[in-house]
Amino acid sequence: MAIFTDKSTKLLVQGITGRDGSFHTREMIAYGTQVVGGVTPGKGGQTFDGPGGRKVPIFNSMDEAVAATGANASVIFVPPAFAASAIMEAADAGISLVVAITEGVPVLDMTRAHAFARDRGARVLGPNCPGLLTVGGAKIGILPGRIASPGPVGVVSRSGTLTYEAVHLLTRAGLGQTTCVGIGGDPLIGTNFIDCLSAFEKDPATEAVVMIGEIGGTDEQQAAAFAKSSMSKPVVGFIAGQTAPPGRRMGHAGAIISGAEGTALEKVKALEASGITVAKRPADIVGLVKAALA
Amino acid sequence: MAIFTDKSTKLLVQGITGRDGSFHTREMIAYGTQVVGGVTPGKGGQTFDGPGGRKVPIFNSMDEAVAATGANASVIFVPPAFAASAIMEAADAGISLVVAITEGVPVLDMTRAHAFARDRGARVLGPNCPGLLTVGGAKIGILPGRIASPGPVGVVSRSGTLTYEAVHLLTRAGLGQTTCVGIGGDPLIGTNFIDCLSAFEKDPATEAVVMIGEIGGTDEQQAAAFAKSSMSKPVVGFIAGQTAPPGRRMGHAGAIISGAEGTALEKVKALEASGITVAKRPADIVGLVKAALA
Amino acid sequence: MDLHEYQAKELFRAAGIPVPPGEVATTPAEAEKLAAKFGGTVVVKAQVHSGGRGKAGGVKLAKTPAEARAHAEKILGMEIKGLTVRKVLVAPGEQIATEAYVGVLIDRAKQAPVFIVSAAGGIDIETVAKETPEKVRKLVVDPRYGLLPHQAYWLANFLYDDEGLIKQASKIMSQLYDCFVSNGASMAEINPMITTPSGEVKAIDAKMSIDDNELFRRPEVAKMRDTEAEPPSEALARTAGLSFVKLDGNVGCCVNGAGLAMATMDLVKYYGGSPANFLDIGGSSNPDKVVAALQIITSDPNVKAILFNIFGGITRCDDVANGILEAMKRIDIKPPIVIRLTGTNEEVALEILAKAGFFAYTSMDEVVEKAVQLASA
Amino acid sequence: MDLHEYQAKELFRAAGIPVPPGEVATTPAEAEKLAAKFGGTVVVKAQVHSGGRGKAGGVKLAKTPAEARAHAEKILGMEIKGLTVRKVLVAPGEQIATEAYVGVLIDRAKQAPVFIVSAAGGIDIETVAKETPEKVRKLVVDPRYGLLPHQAYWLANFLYDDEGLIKQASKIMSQLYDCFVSNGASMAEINPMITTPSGEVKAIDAKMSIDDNELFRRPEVAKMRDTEAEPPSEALARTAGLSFVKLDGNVGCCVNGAGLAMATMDLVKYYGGSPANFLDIGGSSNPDKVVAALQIITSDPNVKAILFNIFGGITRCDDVANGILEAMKRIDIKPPIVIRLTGTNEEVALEILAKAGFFAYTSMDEVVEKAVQLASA
Repeated sequence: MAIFTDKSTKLLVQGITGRDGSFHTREMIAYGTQVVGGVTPGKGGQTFDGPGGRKVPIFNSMDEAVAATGANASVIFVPPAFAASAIMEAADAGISLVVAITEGVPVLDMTRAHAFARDRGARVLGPNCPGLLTVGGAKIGILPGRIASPGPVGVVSRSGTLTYEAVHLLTRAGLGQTTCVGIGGDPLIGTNFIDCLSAFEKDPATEAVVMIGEIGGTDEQQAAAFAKSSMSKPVVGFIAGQTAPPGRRMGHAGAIISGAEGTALEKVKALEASGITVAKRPADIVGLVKAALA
Repeated sequence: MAIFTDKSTKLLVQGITGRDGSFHTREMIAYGTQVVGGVTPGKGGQTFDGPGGRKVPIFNSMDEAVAATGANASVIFVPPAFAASAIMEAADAGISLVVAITEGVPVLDMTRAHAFARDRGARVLGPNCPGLLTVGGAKIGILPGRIASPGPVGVVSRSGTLTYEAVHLLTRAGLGQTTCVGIGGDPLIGTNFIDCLSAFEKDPATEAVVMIGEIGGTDEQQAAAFAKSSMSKPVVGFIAGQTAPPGRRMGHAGAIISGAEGTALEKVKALEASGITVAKRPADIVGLVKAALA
Repeated sequence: MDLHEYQAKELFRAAGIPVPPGEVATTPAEAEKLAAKFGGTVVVKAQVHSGGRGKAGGVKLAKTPAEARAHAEKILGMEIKGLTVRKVLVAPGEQIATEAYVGVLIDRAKQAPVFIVSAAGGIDIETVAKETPEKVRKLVVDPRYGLLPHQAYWLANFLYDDEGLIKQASKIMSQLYDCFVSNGASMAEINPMITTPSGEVKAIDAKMSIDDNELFRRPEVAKMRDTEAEPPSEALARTAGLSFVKLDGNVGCCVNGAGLAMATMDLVKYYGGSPANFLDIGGSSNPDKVVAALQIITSDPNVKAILFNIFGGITRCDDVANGILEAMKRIDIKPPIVIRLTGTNEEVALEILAKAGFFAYTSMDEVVEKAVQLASA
Repeated sequence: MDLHEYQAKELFRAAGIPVPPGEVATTPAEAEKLAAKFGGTVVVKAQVHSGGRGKAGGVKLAKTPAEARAHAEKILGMEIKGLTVRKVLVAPGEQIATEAYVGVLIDRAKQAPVFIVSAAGGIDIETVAKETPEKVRKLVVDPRYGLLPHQAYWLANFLYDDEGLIKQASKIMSQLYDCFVSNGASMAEINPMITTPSGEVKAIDAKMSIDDNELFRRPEVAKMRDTEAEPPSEALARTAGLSFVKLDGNVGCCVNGAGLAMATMDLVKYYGGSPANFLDIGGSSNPDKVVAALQIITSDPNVKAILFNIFGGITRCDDVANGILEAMKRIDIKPPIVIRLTGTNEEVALEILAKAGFFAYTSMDEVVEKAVQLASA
């Protein structure tokens, strides 16, 4: 079991013929993900060569691709100028999970795209996220599959490589994962901590959750309140950015401390006040998860 | 009993200080409608003098008016340029029934206003409609109260004065009414025949329904199909515009035959095919209703 | 308000839609001059608010300026579906590889603009939609978002396989939608939208109707109204704030309310007569409107009897009565007038009319029957 | 990207918002000339990307051109919160009856623009919102509809009682929203929005930030970037496509991924050190980026040790290793470098580094501890 995806997930790749799109399509197929098609306007009718001689049909539009393949998920690798439009196209075509990897999508574009996806009942993950990895099931996005191993821990994070770090540490310590989700570093993301915590709570295979936050916004605080009120499973936290100065954007568009609430200190306080144990450094996550599972 | 409104309906008048607004506010109060306030920007704090020394408070905005009065319905008499905005303001303020009397509202304005009202869960009646009259309860709009009398007939119509004619004939024949609704002559109206038929079907006091249609669109056809599939109560129909030439707008913006489907003949056929008896002239409505109630 | 082809093309051009050049001529000499200016083959097209111009002989190709002049000579003054041609559009002939249809109008049920496209262009879309629905693609535009890029692509992709053509057509879809919305249109059509042998997509015909209710906020579009293209009686009615449609019967009708006006016309027919017009004096009961209404009705020589059917609500019966008497003073009304008044201030009205020697009915059936009798007498 | 007050005012004016005149001077002489041109009392305002200019002495009234010159003399070159003032805005003094605050920014939770207005203008809105929330009115704008007229009125009505002022302010709200959206802003503020004794509403200060992700489609706004207003290292980083923030520690950090970069800085502190910077080389592993990163880090004289922390995913460890070696050739790097590489192509990378005499760690804790040791040695 896992959250949002499983072996039956049928995936389309929007921007399959681009540099990143083609590279990661091969990686996803190699991991075992059912990539049923790709979309690149003007290349409809062509075929994408996957690993092991696998042929993936290419379509001009999501509408055609969904009609032909019965896909229920898509992953977006198109350039920032077209990413919001690609999200809306996917939602309009009836896709229920849209994973937007693209970084640098204008925020105002996303105000409309998120509203549109909500209107159409589609879940968006991201944008500017590494995607999600259901261990032994489907890999949607760019999380490196080899660092994960099956087990009882759910991982949710606003970061990419910091997630790899945490998953790597867990795996090395023999603590496997159900699903690892990178929710993305943008200010406006489609799926937040609470959505993931709620899904992990419902997932019978998940026994503990690692939640990796960072400075900016108040999502972690709200997630902490949710964990306290609505979760029976233990949550272990980590917050990056203790040393980040206020008012400066730390890489991620969403990682900026504006006002007192967005600091790492405030977030750690909120997590601890809700009964979540917080790791002081990434390496401490392992011990805290072990303790939680004991 | 009646549909959409009753004695407990608390009404606000948008555009209460205008020529039509003030005249009809007096008429509505005289009929017994609970007019709890009016809105005219810039006249907040003033008072409108109703009949019998009744004082109606005026507010600058719907938000303030609803907060102060607990109103749940509004009627709109503002000029066409501002009518769509007034509908959205009412829906945004939490009003659940918005009756738009204004004629000449741009259709593209209404595409947005209807979408907004749907998003907010508000029912719009009109625009370009005479409103509705719950006999012995509330009069919202401009239907002349004195032509109606209490009884078992529900009346729904796209027309104004033709509705008066029908109600007048019914009353003179001793056939009283529950609620008389003018849904309006515009191409995009918020409440259609089906909404009203469905409400009359559920209203225990209504025993038969008179439905007065006209050329243009296919609302009558859809209503006929609905009556056949989902109504137990008898419906008597009348369709105006047998002699209307195609392609010409007959007064109402919505009364234009474009294509074969919008003709009176097609509509009469559809009604009769669904088991609705159709009056050849307004005066025949009375006999058909009597027969239906017998 | 319907626009002429050349006017719709102006709005299309302003929206960025590729429309070939073309200018309007009102005389054969002007047409010749334009043909010479453009050079090569030109097309001379009647500018009237009507479809089927081609079939009626209103669209002709000319290989020389002299031929253009000759065509213009024939077309100017021609009647097409009852409308007199007063202007022709002269435009260079285009090389056509394919023809498609693109239209936007308001979908009443969806309460939103709807696109209709078909690769079967240049022909009647209603017929195509009915007989071969698979040749038509429809898209309802969510007014909260406008036409989204993927939707424009989806429409264009139905028309063409070539990516270059699809991209051009997608852009035209977006431009047409913007043009539709920004001009307050109720209909906008490119028929045909052509591709040229060299791979360009162009709009070579244009049709547009503007929502009358939008004109107050768009004076520059309102100016495009061609009052010469409508019957004088309808222009007069519009100015007076009346809804009026001329018909070919002999019973003049003056009613308040559109539904009641139609029902009155129908009742005229029911009693064996034939209505001369649709006329709604509207909700206001300004006596001047009644005077204007009678002027318009009596200007139709076919009218043999005039029938008033007023159900007073906002309209006050006494105002209508006064208006009738006022009109009697100001204009010489030949046909007999029969009057039905009921509702607001009915008693006062009846008294006013009685003093002037008029009998007023209170039943619609009675007054219509009487009017039909008088007209056929 | 933050705009200067005078730039934000340009965009406001283009949107129709009433902004009093005002021009920029870069020298005291220019300031004097402008003061003479405007006549009467003028205000001389430092143009820096910082709040609290008034308190820092960066805003002064001048009654004469000579006084304006004297103020400009003091303000130009002044440091405000670490930023050097290179321009002043000279504008006529305004008669002020009342001051209000109007701002639009993006609400992360609602995923939409949000208006915040307060009649307590000219002061810090965050303080007002926290301490006296009843003095603040907020409105989340539904991006599907934009700011609706009744909403603009509702905001304006919170600020004023007079209908004339409310109407002007409503219009300004709509214009500000359009300005915000059409320029791809993430924040736009009028603080204060004043009323004059004669009943006019005006924006006398303006603040705006543009979403960096919007700049590619708005070259005219992108041109407004004041590269002089940012530290040279950050300008260089931006050109190289790196995310970089200068800090005041001595451990230079080069990391891939923003979260990991922050966690690395935090770990430096955990081990008793102090990070010299935030630096994310991003997902791509172009060796040139690594070279640029090392150039930027080594240009900081405080840096005593340089730490690489790379978790290869899209980033290939061998590319990073090659980049480091390439940089060693091209630049003279004084501080010691410690490297942690793991993930994609780790083995190849370790071999490359080993050949060049480098030891590479695979644990983040080890490498950070080592770097802190080296820096404090």
